[in-house]
Amino acid sequence: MQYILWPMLAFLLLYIGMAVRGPSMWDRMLGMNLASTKVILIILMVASLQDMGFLLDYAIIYALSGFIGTLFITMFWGTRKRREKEKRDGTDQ
Amino acid sequence: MELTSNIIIIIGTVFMLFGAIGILKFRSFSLRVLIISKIDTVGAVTVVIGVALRHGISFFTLRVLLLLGILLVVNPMVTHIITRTAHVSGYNLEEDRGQDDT
Amino acid sequence: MIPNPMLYAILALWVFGAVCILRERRNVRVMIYLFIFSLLTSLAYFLLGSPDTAMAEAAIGAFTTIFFIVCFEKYEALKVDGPQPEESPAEKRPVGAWLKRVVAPLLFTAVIGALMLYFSPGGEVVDHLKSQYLTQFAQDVGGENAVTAIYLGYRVYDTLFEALLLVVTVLAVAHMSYSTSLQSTKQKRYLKPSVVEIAVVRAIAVVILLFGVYLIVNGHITAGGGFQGGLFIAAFFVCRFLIHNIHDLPVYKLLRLEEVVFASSVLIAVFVIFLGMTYHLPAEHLPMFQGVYMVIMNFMIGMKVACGFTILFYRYVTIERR
Amino acid sequence: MNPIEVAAIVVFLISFYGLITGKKMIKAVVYMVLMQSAVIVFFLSIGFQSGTVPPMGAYLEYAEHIADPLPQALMITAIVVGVAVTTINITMLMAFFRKHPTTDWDEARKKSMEKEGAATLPNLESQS
Repeated sequence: MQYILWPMLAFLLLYIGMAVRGPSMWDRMLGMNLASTKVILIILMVASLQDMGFLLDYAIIYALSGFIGTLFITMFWGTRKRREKEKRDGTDQ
Repeated sequence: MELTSNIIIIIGTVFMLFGAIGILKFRSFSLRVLIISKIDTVGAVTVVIGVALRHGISFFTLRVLLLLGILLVVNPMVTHIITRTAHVSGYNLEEDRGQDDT
Repeated sequence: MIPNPMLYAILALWVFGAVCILRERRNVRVMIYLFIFSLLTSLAYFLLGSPDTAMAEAAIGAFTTIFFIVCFEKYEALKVDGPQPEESPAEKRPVGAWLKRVVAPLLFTAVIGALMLYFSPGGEVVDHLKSQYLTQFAQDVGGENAVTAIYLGYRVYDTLFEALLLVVTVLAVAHMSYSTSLQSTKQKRYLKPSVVEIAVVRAIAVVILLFGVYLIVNGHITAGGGFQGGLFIAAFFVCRFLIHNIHDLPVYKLLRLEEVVFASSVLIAVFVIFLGMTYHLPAEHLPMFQGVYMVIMNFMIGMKVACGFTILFYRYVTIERR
Repeated sequence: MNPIEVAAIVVFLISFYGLITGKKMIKAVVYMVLMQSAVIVFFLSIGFQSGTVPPMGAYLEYAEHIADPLPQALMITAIVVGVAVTTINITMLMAFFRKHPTTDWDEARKKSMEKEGAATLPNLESQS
């Protein structure tokens, strides 16, 4: 069953390519999130193939820290864009 | 049980393949988000369920189920947050032609 | 068993991420590439057979990205509000400048690379120390995790000095940075989180806190330990900041707490390891004592790292960001 | 020679090249993070063989290849030291931005030279 790792790797490559190429910043963030999901599945498959339960702690950590990082990048970029928009519209107090 | 779990994992991979085709086909952010938010979550959850079936009732399965819960909550949540922030901060989702906003 | 070509493919992706960072000019994209790069680095550590290091890197990658983002955001805000740098007219560069800027560093780098590749060890590794650690750590230090046994038992000096370094860093950031006012003011919030986001992040924050405690308590048996658990407890406060927009955390009380925890961890290590308390115990009580020692040390280190990173995060986000 | 070591050395050299030719200050800190990751991968790849298992749990009895625990314990320390260095660098950068809003090394050098010159020249004249 270890051949299932190769399509995961192909998807990882695709989504990292999306994060590098995607035209807007939101595409990049989406690609980042998808790539981290694929990495979680790779870790899951490796842990399952080796039958080591403690490696799954690492998968959970990966999911949670990816969530926090994505949240913060989104907040930062959205805040900046929103501020620019309010300056443009003249509604900024 | 081994065969069933393998088949379920392969089905999940096929789901994710559909998502990848959608990503390659569409260029605009709104269409991509529409496709990938469902298909990718479904694919990931299917693969995780397949792995959980593979190990029967054990601590491994318990951890896999915890991971399943986290994926099930976090993955659509991130998509929601990204799309909502894009909308609120002025990215034009209706006339989206894949513009670069940096 | 992970196949070797897979590891090589992921390392190739890793190198590609570094090339992307090198070639990118806009800072925002560099932040995203850096986050992806740190996730791939973490995966590479994991595939090289060290989940402890990979856990620490995965949690620290998020924190590093947050710090870089705050720095970049502040620069952007200053550039908008402050004096604009005058545009210098594009002058024609002579050929010598190009030679000096590109060719000479390239040659220098190539020479260093050739030297490194020539002198890189390779071949058979003599591993007497490895086999001794792997066979002896269960009796000497206890636990089931050899990595935790090494950094809490054999090499506790390193851990203590590293903890001291972190304390000094937090003190430096809290006292020596440019913005001297300690009181943070509430800023205008341009983006308000939605109801779903608040509910989900609140639930995830509890999961993060519980998971951090689990990593600390179970650190000597499975992968994990003080650093990783401490980072996750700090991530709990990050989540609280994101949903409640807290600005008045008592940072200086946390700083006192961190100093006290650091001092007590040094005391415990001195009493147990350096004074050789384990030699005076009867043999049947030894495993329980070792377990208690490792849990307490992991807990101390975890508390210290959690306090330190919470202080760093709040300092950056609420005070430095103005 | 190990391909993993080669990859680590390549990343180290890429970031080294960026560090000596790059013009932006934030990028310099990023390159230092990259160099640190490369060094850690280099250390972890010591004695790596295919099918290596982590050095923990009940697998120590019968596993064939076990990873070396000593570099891992040292590298956990190195990661925390690295993040401390990054933090101090970012703090210094932010203090610098407050004084001179620029990210360019050349421009920063020029501006600080101007300020120092303005501060030191009258003193020199009064001494002579």
